[in-house]
Amino acid sequence: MPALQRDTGWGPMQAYFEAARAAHAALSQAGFPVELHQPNLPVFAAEGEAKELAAAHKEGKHLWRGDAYVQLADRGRIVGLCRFLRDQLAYQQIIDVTAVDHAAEDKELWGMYAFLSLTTKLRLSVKTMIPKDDCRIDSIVPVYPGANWHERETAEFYGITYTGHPDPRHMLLPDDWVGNPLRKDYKFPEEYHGISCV
Amino acid sequence: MERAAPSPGLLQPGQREIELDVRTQDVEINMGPQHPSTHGVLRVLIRADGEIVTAAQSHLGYLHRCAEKIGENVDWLQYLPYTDRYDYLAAMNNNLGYSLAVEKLLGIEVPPRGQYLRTLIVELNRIASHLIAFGTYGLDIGAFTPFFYAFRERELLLDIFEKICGARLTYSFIRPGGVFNDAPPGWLQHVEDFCRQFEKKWPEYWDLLVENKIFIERTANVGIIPRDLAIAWGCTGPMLRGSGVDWDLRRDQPYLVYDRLEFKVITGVGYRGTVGDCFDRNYVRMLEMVESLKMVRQCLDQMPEGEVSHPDVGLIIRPAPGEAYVGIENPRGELGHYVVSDGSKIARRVRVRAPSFCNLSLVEHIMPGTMLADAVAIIGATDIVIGETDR
Amino acid sequence: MMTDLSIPTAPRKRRYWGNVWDAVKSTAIGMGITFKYLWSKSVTVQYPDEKLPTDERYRGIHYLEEDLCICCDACAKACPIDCIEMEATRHGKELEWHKFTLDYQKCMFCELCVYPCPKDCIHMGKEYALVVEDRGQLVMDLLSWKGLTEDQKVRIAEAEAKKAAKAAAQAAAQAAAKGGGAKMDAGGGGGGGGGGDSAAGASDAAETEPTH
Amino acid sequence: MGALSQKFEDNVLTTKVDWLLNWARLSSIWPMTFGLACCAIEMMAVGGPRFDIDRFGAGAFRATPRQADLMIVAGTVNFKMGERVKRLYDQMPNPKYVIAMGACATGGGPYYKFGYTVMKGVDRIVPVDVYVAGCPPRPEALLEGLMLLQQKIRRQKVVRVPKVAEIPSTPSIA
Repeated sequence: MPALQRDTGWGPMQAYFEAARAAHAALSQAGFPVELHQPNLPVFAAEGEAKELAAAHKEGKHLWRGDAYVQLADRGRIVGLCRFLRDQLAYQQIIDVTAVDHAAEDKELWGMYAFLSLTTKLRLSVKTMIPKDDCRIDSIVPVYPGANWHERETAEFYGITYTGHPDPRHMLLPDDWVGNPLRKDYKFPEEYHGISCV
Repeated sequence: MERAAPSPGLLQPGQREIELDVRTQDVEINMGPQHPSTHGVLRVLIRADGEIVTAAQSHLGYLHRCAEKIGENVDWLQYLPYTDRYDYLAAMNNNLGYSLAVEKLLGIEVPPRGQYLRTLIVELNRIASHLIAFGTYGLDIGAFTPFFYAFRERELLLDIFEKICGARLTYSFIRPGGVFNDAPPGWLQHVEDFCRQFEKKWPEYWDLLVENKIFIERTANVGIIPRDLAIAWGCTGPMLRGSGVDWDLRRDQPYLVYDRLEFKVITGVGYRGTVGDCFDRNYVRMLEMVESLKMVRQCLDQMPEGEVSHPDVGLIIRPAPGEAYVGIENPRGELGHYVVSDGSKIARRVRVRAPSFCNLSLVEHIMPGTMLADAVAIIGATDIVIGETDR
Repeated sequence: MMTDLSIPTAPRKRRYWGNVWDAVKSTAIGMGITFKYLWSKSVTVQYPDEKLPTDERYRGIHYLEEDLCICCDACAKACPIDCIEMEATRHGKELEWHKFTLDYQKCMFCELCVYPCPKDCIHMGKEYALVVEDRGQLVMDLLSWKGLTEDQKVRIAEAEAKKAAKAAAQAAAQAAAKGGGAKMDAGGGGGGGGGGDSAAGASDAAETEPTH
Repeated sequence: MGALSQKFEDNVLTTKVDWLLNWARLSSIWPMTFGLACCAIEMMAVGGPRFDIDRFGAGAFRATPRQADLMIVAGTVNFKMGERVKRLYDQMPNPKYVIAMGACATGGGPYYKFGYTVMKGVDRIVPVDVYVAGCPPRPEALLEGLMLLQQKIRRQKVVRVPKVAEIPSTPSIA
C-alpha cells in the first residue's frame, strides 16, 4: 500500500493500517488464531474506478476499501483476546460492540469489536464469525465493563446470546417484543398491543 | 422492596420498642420517562433509602426510532436526513460523521473550502449544543435564568444555520462529498458578528451560573467519576475530559482541518471540588465553547476560495465494497459511524456508536451512595440526548 | 477587541461565614447581570403581529411550478419516505394533471426532492405555518389547477391538427410516390410542420426525459 | 363545571357565560413539559426569549399532568412510550387538549416506512385537537397551532347543550 501523500480529512488512515498489522503480529505470536484483512483498493479512488470494480465483481474477485481488521477464527477465545489487547497492547477503551447480518440466506453473523487506545492513539477492529444456528458468544463485560450496554443492544437486535452477561435484559425494545429487528429476514410487525403498525 | 417496613405500634413478642428519630424505608422511585429534569424520555428506576440512593437502573427505548434498520433500507444519501435526528442538538456533527464514513469508502477528499466550511459549521454547532447543555443544566438544578440567556444566543446561531442551509434544527447540510451549498454572500461576515457578540456574552454565563455559590454547592464533589472508571466504561467527550483524561479526537486523531487549527484541549482540573465531579464536566463544556469560538475565528481567517464539494459525488452514491469506521468528536463524545457497503446504492449496515449511550451506561453505577437530589445533577451533567441513546 | 476569557484561579477554602458571603455575593453578581438587561432592547418577536423574514434558502412548505413539471417522478423516487405522489395523463406533449400530493404527515423537509428535478420546478417555499384540525388536510395538493387549461387545449388542438396535416401530407406524398415519385416534397412538408410549433418550449424535453 | 355542563338551552345568559368561561380557558392554557424528541427543542425555544409563549398565557409549563390543560406531543411516539402517553393523558383534568407537534406525532413522519416501533400517529391513542406540520415545526408554527387551539376553545359550548352536528367525533382509543 502506498504511503499517503496528502491528509485524508477523515483521520490518520496509515496509522490504523499499521495498528492492525502490529496487533495481528502480536496476537499471532501469542497463539491466537487470527488473520489480517487489508483492503486491496487504494485509499483514494482512481479515475474510472467504477468500471474496475464492476469488472472485478464479474470475475468474482473481491476488491474492497476501508479499514483493515483482524479476524479471529475461534470465537471461543474472544475474552482472552480482549484481555490481551487491554493488558499487552494498551487498548484501554472498548468503543463499539456490534454485529452485521449480510444477507438473510447467510449462515453466519459478523461479530464486530472496535477498540481504542488512548496512549498510542490507535484504533483496531476485530471481527469474528457467529453462526446463526448456534448464536452465542462469550461476553467481554468482565474485561471491558463498557461493553455492557453494547452487548445488550446487539443481543436484542440480532438474537445473539452473550453468555455470562451480567444483565441480559432487553435494552431498547419492549420486553415482549418478538423478533430481532436487524436480522435481514426480519418481518415488520402488523400490530402491537392492539395498535396497528401500518 | 425486600425489607418489610416495621409498622409503628405493633410489637412482636419479645421485641423492644426503639424510638427512632427518622424511620426510613426503601422506596422505589421512577424518574421518568416523563420527568421535568431528565433530558427527554429517559427512565431511571431509583431505589432510595430515605434520601440516599442505594441502587439505580436506567431503562431506555422510549424513543427508539429504528435508525439502524432504516439505514439498511434507504439509499446512502437518503439516510442523511435521519442522521440529523439522533442527536438533534448537534445535527451538523452527525451529518459530518456519516459523510466522513461514506467518503472513506468512496475514497475521495473534499476540496479545502468544503473542509473549512465543515469545520466552521461543526464548531458553531458545538457552541449551540453546549449552550443548551448549559441552559438546561441550570434548569435541572433549579436555576431558571441561564436557560433564557442560552436560548437567546442560540437563536442567533440558528439564524446563521438557517441562512446557509434553510433549517433551524435538522440541517442535512454536510453531505457525502462535501456540503450542499456554498455560503451565501455576507454569511461569513454574519458569523464574525456572532463571534464578537458571543465573546461579550460568555463571561456573563460564567458569572451567572458557574461562579454561583449555590450552583457550586450543588455540583462540586457530586457524582465523581474517577479517571480509570471513565476509561473502562468507554466514556468519551466532556465526560472523559471532565475526569481529567487528556483526550480529544480533534487533536489526537485529526480529521477535517483540525490539525491546522490551534486550540487547547480542556480537561477537568477540580476547579471547585474533586477532579471528575459534575462541576468539572460542566466546566469543560463552558470552556470548550471558548475554544470552539477560537477555532471558528481561525477558520474564518484561513477560509480558502474554491469548490465546496467533490464533483464526482452525485445524488446516487455507490461506494466501493468494504467497511469503514469513522469516529468524530461530537459535543457529547465520540460519535462513530460504522458502515458496511456491498457496492450497491443501499448500505448493508449503518451502525451508530452514540456517545450519550456509552456515557449514560456509567451513570447508574456512580449514583448509589449519592443523595436523591444529586441524581438529577448527575444526569444533567452527563448531558445526554435521548434521541441518540435510543436511536 | 478580544475580551479576556482567561479563568481566575480558585480561591482558598472558606469557612461558614465565608460561604454565606460567597452565596450572597455571587447571587448579587448574577442579579446584577440580569438587572442590566432591564433597559436593553427586548429580543422578543411579537409573532403574529411582526414576523421574522424567512431566509432565501428556507426549507418550508413546497411549491410546484406546475407548467414546468413533466411528471417524471424523480422527486418521488428521491424521497426517503415516499411522501410525493403524482398522476397525470399525457396528451402528446401536454400533461393533464390529476394530482400531485405531498404528505406532510411524513415529510421531513430534507430538500432531497428538490435536487434531482430535471426542470427545477419543485421548490421549498417560505411558508412554514401549516396547522390543521383534521389530519387528512395535511396531505396537500400542490397543483394550482387540475385537468387541462384553455391554453393547453388550444395547443393540443393545434398539435393534433398538425399531426393530421402531416399525416395527410404523408399520405399525399405516398400517393404521389406511387403515381410519379416526388419524395423531396414529402420530406420538406414534414419538416415545416415540426419547426412551426413555438409553444413547445416547456414540453420539448418531455419526449427525451423518462416518463411516469 | 361538572353538574352544570351542557344542560342549558341557547340564550343570552348562557352564551355570555360560555364566552366568559371559554375566554378564561383559552387565555391560560397550561401546557405540560412533555418533550419527546427533536420537536421538544423547538418547544423549548417557544418558551425561550425570542418567541415567548407567555404572551399567549401558555407559558406555565407544568411538570405534572395533574396541573396541565394541554399536552404538546413534541416528538416521535413509539409503542413503549405510547403506553405512558396514554397514562399521562388520562391523568390530566378536563378540559384537556392535545397538540400533535411535528410529523412524527402526526403520522409517524420520517419513520413511517421502516420504523417498526414507531406509532404512526399519536391520534391512535389520544384524541388530538390540532396538528402542526413540520419536521420540526418552527416555533412560530407552534404558536400558530396554539392560536388555532384557542379558536377551537372559543367555539366550545360549556353550559349549553351542543347541537348534534357540533359534537366532535372522538377517534377510537385503543
